[in-house]
Amino acid sequence: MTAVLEVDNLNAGYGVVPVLQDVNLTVAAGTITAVLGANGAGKTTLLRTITGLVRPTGGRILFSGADLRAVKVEQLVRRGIAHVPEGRGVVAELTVDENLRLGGLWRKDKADAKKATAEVYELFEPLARRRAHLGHQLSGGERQMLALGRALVARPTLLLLDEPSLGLAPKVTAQIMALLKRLRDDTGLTVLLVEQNVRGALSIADRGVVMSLGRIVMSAGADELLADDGLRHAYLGF
Amino acid sequence: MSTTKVRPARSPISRFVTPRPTGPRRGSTLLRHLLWVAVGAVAVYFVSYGIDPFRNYQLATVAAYLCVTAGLTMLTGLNGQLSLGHGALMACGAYTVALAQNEFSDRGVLGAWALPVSLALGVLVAALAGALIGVCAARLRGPYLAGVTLAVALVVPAFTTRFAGLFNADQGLSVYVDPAPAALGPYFPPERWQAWIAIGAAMLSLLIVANLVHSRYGRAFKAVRDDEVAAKLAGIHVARTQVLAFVVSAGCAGLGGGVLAVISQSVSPSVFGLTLSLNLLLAIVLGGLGSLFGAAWGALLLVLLPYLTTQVTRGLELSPGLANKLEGNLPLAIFGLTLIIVMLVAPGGIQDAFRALGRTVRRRF
Amino acid sequence: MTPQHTGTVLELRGIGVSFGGLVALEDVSMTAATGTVVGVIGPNGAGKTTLFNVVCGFVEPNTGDVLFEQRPLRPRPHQLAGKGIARTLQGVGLFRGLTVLENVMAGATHTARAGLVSALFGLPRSDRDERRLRDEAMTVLDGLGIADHAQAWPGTLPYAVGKRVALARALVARPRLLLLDEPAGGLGGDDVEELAALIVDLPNRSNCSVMLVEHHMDLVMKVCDQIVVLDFGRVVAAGTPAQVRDNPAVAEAYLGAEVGS
Amino acid sequence: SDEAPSSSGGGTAASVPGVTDTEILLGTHMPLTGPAAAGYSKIAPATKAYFEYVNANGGVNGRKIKYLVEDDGYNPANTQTLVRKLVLEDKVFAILNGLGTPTHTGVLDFLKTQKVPDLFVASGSRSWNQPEKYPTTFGFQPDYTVEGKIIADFVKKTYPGQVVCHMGQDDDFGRDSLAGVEQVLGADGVKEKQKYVTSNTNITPQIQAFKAAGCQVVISATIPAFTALSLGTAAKLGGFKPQWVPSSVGADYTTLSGLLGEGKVLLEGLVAPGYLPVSTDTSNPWVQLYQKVNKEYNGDAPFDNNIMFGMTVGYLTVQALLKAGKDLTREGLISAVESGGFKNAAVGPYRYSASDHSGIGGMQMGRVTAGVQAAFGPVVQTDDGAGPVQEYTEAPATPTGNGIPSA
Amino acid sequence: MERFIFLTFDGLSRGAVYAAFALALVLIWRAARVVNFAQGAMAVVTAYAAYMVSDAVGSYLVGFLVALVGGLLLGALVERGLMRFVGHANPLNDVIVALGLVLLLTAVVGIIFGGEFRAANQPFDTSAIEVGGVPLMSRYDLFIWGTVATIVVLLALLFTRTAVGLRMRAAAFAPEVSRLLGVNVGRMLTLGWALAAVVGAVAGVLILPTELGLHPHAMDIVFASSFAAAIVGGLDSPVGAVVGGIIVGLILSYVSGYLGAALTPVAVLAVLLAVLLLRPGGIFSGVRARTV
Ligand SMILES: Nc1ncnc2c1ncn2[C@@H]1O[C@H](COP(=O)(O)OP(=O)(O)OP(=O)(O)O)[C@@H](O)[C@H]1O
Ligand SMILES: Nc1ncnc2c1ncn2[C@@H]1O[C@H](COP(=O)(O)OP(=O)(O)OP(=O)(O)O)[C@@H](O)[C@H]1O
Ligand SMILES: CC(C)C[C@H](N)C(=O)O
Ligand SMILES: [Mg+2]
Ligand SMILES: [Mg+2]
Repeated sequence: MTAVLEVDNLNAGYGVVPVLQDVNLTVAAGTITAVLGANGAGKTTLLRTITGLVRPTGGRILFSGADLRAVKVEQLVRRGIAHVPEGRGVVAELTVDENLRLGGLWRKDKADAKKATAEVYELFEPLARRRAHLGHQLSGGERQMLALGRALVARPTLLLLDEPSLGLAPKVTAQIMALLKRLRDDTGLTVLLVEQNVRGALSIADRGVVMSLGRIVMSAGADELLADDGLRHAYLGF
Repeated sequence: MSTTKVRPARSPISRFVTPRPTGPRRGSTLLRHLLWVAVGAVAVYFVSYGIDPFRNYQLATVAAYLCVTAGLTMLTGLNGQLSLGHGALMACGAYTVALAQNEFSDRGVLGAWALPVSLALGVLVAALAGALIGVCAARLRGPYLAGVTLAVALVVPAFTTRFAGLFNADQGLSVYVDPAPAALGPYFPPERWQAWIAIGAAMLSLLIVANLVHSRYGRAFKAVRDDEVAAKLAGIHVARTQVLAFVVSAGCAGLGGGVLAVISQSVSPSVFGLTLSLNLLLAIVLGGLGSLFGAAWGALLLVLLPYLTTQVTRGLELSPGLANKLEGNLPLAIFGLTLIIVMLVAPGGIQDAFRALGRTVRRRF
Repeated sequence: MTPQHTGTVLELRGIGVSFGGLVALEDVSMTAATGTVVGVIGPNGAGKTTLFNVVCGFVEPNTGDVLFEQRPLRPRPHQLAGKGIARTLQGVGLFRGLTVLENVMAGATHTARAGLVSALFGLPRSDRDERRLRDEAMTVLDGLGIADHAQAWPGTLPYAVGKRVALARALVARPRLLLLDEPAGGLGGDDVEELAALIVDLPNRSNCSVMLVEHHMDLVMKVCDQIVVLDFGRVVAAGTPAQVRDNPAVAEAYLGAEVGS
Repeated sequence: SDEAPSSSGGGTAASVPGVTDTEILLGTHMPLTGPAAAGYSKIAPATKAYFEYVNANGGVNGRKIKYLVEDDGYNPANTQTLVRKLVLEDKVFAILNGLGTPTHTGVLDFLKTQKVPDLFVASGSRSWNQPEKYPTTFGFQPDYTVEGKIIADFVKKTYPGQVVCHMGQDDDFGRDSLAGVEQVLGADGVKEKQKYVTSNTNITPQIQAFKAAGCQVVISATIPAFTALSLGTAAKLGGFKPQWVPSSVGADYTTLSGLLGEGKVLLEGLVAPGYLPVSTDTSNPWVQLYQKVNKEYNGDAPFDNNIMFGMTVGYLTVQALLKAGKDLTREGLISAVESGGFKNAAVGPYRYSASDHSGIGGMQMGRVTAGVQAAFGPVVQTDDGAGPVQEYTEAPATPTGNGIPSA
Repeated sequence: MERFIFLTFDGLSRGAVYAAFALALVLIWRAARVVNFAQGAMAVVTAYAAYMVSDAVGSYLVGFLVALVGGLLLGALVERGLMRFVGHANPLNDVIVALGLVLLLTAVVGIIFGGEFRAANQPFDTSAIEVGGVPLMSRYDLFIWGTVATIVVLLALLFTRTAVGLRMRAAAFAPEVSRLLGVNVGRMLTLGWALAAVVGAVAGVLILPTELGLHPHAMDIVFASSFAAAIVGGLDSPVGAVVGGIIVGLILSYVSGYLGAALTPVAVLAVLLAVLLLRPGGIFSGVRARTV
């Protein structure tokens, strides 16, 4: 398997406060990697640095061999990277429909974008009932669905998800995990999944990496992590 | 509330006001602030002796503006309410003082008490007007509040023209002011006396605003600015808090307007037009929004910047043809350019820039 | 200490809410017994937050009544704290321009005694009041184990600490009913455990009943005495955690097939 | 720090503020920028140019005049600061020709306390003529009431029996003008009275009211922009063409035709009074002199009535300074002005005396014919009270040799 | 009655003027979430350019085109060269910089062209067409209304039907998320400023002949009235701008006609309060935002 994403000695922070310290990470194509760790470990910062929302202070990020630091944020989606940020970023003043359209705007294949939208409505049936509602009218979970659906409309090859299960009903969380698994298996989608729902994430992930205080302290196969009680206790606390 | 970590309900102003710790401190708030005021007053007292009458007049003007910017920075910086109409509130204070002073002098009942009474009346009238506007403002946000207060800024001439018998329309009124007390000696420059009056008022205004900011009301102001929903849940009456902020800052504006009337011995509507209101806003933002030191910088800037730009261009030797074009316009262009540059270089205002500088210096050494 | 009420702390009768054409709540009735933890669960968009909003007065119901401690309640958000009801918001919802300590002090605004005049002139009365509020706030922060952060700005806090500060701000008002909207959202495993311990303790320690909206099933099942299940704005099930878990309708609409456990 | 009075009128020549052996420092406040600057911004440069001309020819009693012009943007707040700066910091000898009623009103009390001569205020308000209250302040142009009376007298004689109406700016300008007009025509001599404010450029409702009232003559106390707007608006309303008689403030042909562009044909037949020769009357010796000075010392700015105004103020000032003598003091200057008897470009008499601080008291009507504004008829004079409007018969003055007054 | 009809039509033609300029304010608000206090000064700059060119060439149309192109360039320039570097998260800094720009532009115009009024050209007869002896609207007024209607339709199409419109709105509301979705936020802002400046420039060229003429401060008063119009209608709604323009135009005309011109500012304030106290987001504001 080839590496889609390679993170080399990445350093980043906010102002003078360093957060990420020498982070190394390789994500193979067509796999799901779960990024785990306590609150404040730097998971969100890692994803934001990968997509250029936070400027790295050192290190490299390679996507399919190309250095991402030279790529503008708005070009990422054209290269196949979608990022569902923490806090979702639903455009509150646009309708559900417009939010979804936004996801497919960059695409040449309008017909497929339409089709993808239809699929999202099928998947997240509450959204279908609220097409004309504005983003801010939605419930917390509905917004999460919308953000996820919007990323799917973009049909990415690499999907960065920041706590997608936050605020979602268990049933929907399960559906999403299943969907990610299916997309990986059927379309070769690569996923970098930040989750607090450790068991849910590891149940579909190929690999798990654990972050602590801005460093990656552990990286192992998901099965291994789940199976090895010692590792689990030490790093994941259960 | 839904689970978004980004919350739209808060005033956008809260995003850029640099917070400073203002938790309750030991000792008495009043004594601590009085100490500050006393130090400031004594310093200015000596300064007023060291400078010539025109500088004293400038000092008095700075102080008059400071009365206003102190209240405005609390309203806009700490409570998140934008006002483009504080010039009109100053007019309330100024006209009240003018009418009261002239009335006192017509009846020959002037004394040391007269001026304070007039100023107090001015504060009262402005605060009442502020209450009226504040009640409306509490329902409005962002540009809608800006629009309404802008309309407020524009009504002053209409009132003075409509009730020309009282306010004498565009021409305005002259204001009777007692000369400096004889005890100060026959050659005591009136400008120095005016500076004292103005400084006294500014100190009072600062004292009140500082006290308020450090009380639970100040906390409520910021809470309302940051998150109205959370503020309500914390037991804060949002609308009442906003009206209170408006009233207090209007009172400060009334005081500033009254002082301005006293030191210029005249009032007329175009003094208090939109330009003044915009200048006040400019002052608090350039000075550093939400901080009383920023308000002081702003007041200083309001007086010094136009003065300096004119002085800078004064020295140029130009041919008459060119001079005719540049005179007046060049200082304005420089003034505009300065605003832009300061905003780009120090987006948090002067006070913030100094604070950042201080931090850097401290870190270095 | 507030008198111990026996019976119900909160009762909702036939609450109905609609937004335009959308029915968010329909004929919702439920009671929360004093000294208990009541969970409200249901699919996304079922109306849980809306239900809280009705109790808090952010949303006016089209039908139905709210009774707090057996008396009719016409809720107005800013009066709740004074009446003995507190609520945390989902997310964090702290005042970013106030320190942690001030955030918590703000929560006790309704207990302040000093008036405007003493504030304007910085009179000792106001200072005393402030010191009392600060002491109370510090006590609560201490109780939650985050007193170290008292002088910090909310923006610099780890997420879990922020959520605790929000909880402290609610608790400092000494509520008799606490509404928690997804308090575990975004928290890691350890933090959820601690939260659970805290919630279970609230009725005994602080004489405070709790209503809880949460999608974190482990937490819900662990801490709730009673659970109400909403779906499409209607109550579809109610009972003890065990009863609810075994209810096939709930499993179908809400829980689905649990992943990974 | 010095405990001496910040300024005083008395003392020896050496201690007179703004006066040295080689220089006399004068200051003014003018709108050089802002909405009110149109036209007025040309006045001070013209005065300055005339002073330069005088300086180049030896100055006044060997002293050169330095003229500090401060831009107040027609904002009284600025005026108050700038005049204090001129007096307290620059220590000018006198304030000259400060422009505008609301602006200058705000500094009267200050100038009085400081005993600074406040000469030839550029506005027709009657406030400048209060010798007991403001002993150092003097007006210049005929006040708006005088002008109103003169216009009304002309209208009464020239258009008998016609329906007369009045358009006035909603301040002292319009109010005093109307008072003068009604003084002559009687309170019911004016059929329709309308007001405008400069902050509202839609005056169609007012003009339509004139039309509906059947006005045949409209006397207007309007600034140039609103004179032009009135004429233009009237023309749009179904060819409503009354005889317009605007105040001299708003009747400069050069300014008006610039405002109207292609619509300047509307100015044909416009009648308005003036207190100075018309700037386009190149046969007038004053115009010739001022054009020469304008060319040499004012960058050859487009010559109009504002320049005439500025130069005349300069000329009058030099006359007054000369009259005050070599030992220049502030009191001396004030007595010099009060002693009166000035004759220059002004068509009517200066009325200065110890009890009268108003300025020029006479005016002559002018008419636009074939695109040229020219004076006609007699010079008439009156006062701002109930006095009659009479002919002024003294012969017009001409400039002396090189155009610099001599003592 | 005749007076009332006259004042109504007068108000409508003034309303068109305010509507035209309010549209520019709405556009920039939708595109960048700022109230552009420099809009008036920018329109003055383009109007001077148009005036110079049309005077030199002798064609109104060419001048009009110059205003269009000039607006496009000036708007883009102001965004690229200035506004971009102002912290956009901060509405007040935008306001201050815009005020600085107003001073700068006005002064520069004053230096280059002087402070005198100049007549502004107009393509049509401005004499009012009379019906039954009452002068109603001029052909020029109709021309303004036609232009305003065209702009409204184009704007509505832009925002609701086109991808660019959607991108512009998204970029304004949520810049970061928009970038993640492939929207070039910087370009959208430039475009928004450029388009707004074009609308402002057109409005300026249309308005000036009905005002006192060309002058560095020619748009000051128009700005205030148009801002009022825009917020009465709701800053987010182009249709609102037009309705707001009509309301403000009518009120000003009635008040001038019946109560006296001096009272018009009071009337504007009264209208603002009357409307905004009932609908704090303007007449055409959307659904109240859900805050909890
Ligand atoms: N904008 C910011 N400015 C300053 N510090 C920040 C900022 N955002 C995050 N931090 C700090 O950086 C550190 C890492 O934060 P990050 O959000 O990446 O953690 P995380 O692992 O995603 O945590 P969580 O599980 O709570 O989302 C934390 O200590 C946080 O306080
Ligand atoms: N102000 C509003 N305007 C329009 N619709 C609203 C409003 N508030 C809530 N809704 C709708 O009502 C329904 C219930 O919303 P609510 O927020 O109560 O759901 P919830 O049960 O809390 O969901 P979640 O678990 O996702 O937070 C949702 O479909 C939502 O879109
Ligand atoms: C002649 C002008 C200076 C008059 C001016 N309108 C004023 O009275 O203020
Ligand atoms: Mg995170
Ligand atoms: Mg919810």
